[in-house]
Amino acid sequence: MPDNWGYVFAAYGLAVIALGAYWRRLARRAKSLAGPGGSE
Amino acid sequence: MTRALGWLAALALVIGLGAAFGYAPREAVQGNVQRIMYLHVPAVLTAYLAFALVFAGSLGYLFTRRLGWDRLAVAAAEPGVLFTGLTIVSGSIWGKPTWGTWWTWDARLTSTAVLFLVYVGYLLLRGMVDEPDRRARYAAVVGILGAANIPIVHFSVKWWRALHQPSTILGPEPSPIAAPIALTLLVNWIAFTLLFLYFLARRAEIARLEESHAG
Amino acid sequence: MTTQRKFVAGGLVIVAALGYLIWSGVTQSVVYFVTPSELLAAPVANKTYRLGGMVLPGSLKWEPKTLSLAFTLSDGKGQVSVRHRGAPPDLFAEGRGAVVEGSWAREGYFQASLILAKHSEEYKAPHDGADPGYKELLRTLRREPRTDEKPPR
Amino acid sequence: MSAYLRRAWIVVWKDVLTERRSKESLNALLFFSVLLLFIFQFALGPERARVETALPGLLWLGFILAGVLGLGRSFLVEQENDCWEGLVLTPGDKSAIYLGKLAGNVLVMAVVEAALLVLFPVFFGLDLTGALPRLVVVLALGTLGLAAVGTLFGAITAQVRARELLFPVLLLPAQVPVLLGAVSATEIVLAGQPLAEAAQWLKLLAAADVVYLVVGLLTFEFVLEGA
Repeated sequence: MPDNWGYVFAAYGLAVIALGAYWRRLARRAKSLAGPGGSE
Repeated sequence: MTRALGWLAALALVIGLGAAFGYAPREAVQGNVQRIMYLHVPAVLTAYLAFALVFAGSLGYLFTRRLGWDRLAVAAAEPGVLFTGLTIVSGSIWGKPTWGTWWTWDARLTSTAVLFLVYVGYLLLRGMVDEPDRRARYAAVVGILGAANIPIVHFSVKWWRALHQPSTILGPEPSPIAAPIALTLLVNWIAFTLLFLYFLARRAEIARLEESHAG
Repeated sequence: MTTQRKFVAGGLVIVAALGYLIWSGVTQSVVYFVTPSELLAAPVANKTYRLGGMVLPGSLKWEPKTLSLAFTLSDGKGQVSVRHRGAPPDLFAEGRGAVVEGSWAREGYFQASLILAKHSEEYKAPHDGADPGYKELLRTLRREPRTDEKPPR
Repeated sequence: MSAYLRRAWIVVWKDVLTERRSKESLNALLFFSVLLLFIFQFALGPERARVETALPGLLWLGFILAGVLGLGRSFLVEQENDCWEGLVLTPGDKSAIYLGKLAGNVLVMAVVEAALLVLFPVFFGLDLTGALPRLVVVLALGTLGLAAVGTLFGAITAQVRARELLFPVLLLPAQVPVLLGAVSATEIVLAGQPLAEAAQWLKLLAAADVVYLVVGLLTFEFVLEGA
């Protein structure tokens, strides 16, 4: 049975990217709303 | 409070990741590729939790007309869609080397895909309405129909992929699963749930700020 | 009627309808693939089947140059020879379970268009990993209504 | 006839009268169905066997596409004719309006389906007469489910931006069970088998109809509130 580490890292890598992107999106939206003179 | 939750989630994720790669053994049949399970299964469980909260928020809003319920619904729906997407992608990556295909119209895969599409539609609808009360009402109606639809979708796809043939029904029994693997799953499940709760709190806070800016 | 009462009444109707659906689904016996002996009992040429069984040890022939794969699926009672073009998935091996989608050719073999390796829902640490007998294997294959096993929860 | 049903009936009657005078929706829908037949024919080619295997799917594809156009319009008409306020101000239980609109939509769908069922055999050289009575049962159950959700979502999307896009995006995923059930049952019926063979699918469709109808009746008043 080959190990297929490539698949494992691809799966975890994509998950880290997706979760990180969502986290950053939330942080940016919160900042733009809470900051002084927050637009919207 | 939210900040503490965030750090707790981060800590749990690090432990979970360590367990998935350091503690859990190499699976006997599948080899190391089975480690995708520690991402795949917690993600789907978290998504189910999220959609249950969307349903609760939708019902709560229609009963009380308090926007707090609507904030719960949207704050759960966004990460819910994210985790469903992760489930599908990680499952696909797991499926390729083990089953030999990225995607197959299997009952469970199909119903997860439908779930994803329903809640993407839910979020799209929310994006098209600006007034908070009207948005909350429409979204709640779609959220309730979506939730009531889940069992129907489940059975329709299950029967769709079945071949009719009389056969002996074998009763379900607990699947044998090695203790270290089960424990690693549990740790990762807790970590994902914490992360989801952190996202939920952040997103609900953003929704609250948006309403106070608009109003 | 107040909104609350209406929702409770409506909710009960919905639960009843879904309950009926679940109940009628449980009483219905469905399988997700036919076994070799079932197929051999009444094969219909060119009809699409899903066929599941164990890859008979010693039957697997794989020619990487022409991408042609041939093997025999067995359920202990019947044996069906299967042909396929393309590389097999990693988990596909002799003595393991597999489900193939395809059709019964008139010439007496099964032409597969898709091969799905099945893994049982057991997740084992390496030391207790004895290969399950094929009876055990067929049992795990058949028990769960998922054609290609997703991991257990 | 109770007041509730009378109010539902008034909505149906109003829509039928409007449609009879203007004929704007139905004519276009019928023409659209004919166009669909052309497209199916071009897509599949002249081979009879291919058409026959694909027929259950094609029929429902036609119904669904016509439904997406027709159902999406049903509340838009009110919006365009400034009748929305009138509906909102109607006294009494708003679900009567839903029921009326639903009945009207089922009627429109039935006309389109009848047209397709006449045109399909003509264009593709098929004979459906033997299966017709059983087919009607499947059609009735499937159409009710499609229209129940379509009416509810149509009322929602009539008042939002990008409605033409949003309506199918919301409706189609929700209709996966109806589509699967209806296509599978139609397949069984067209193969000449009795309805009992399709019992499981008919049960699924019936349960879906009940659930959609109840959700629609319960939640419609929240959709119809002042926009």
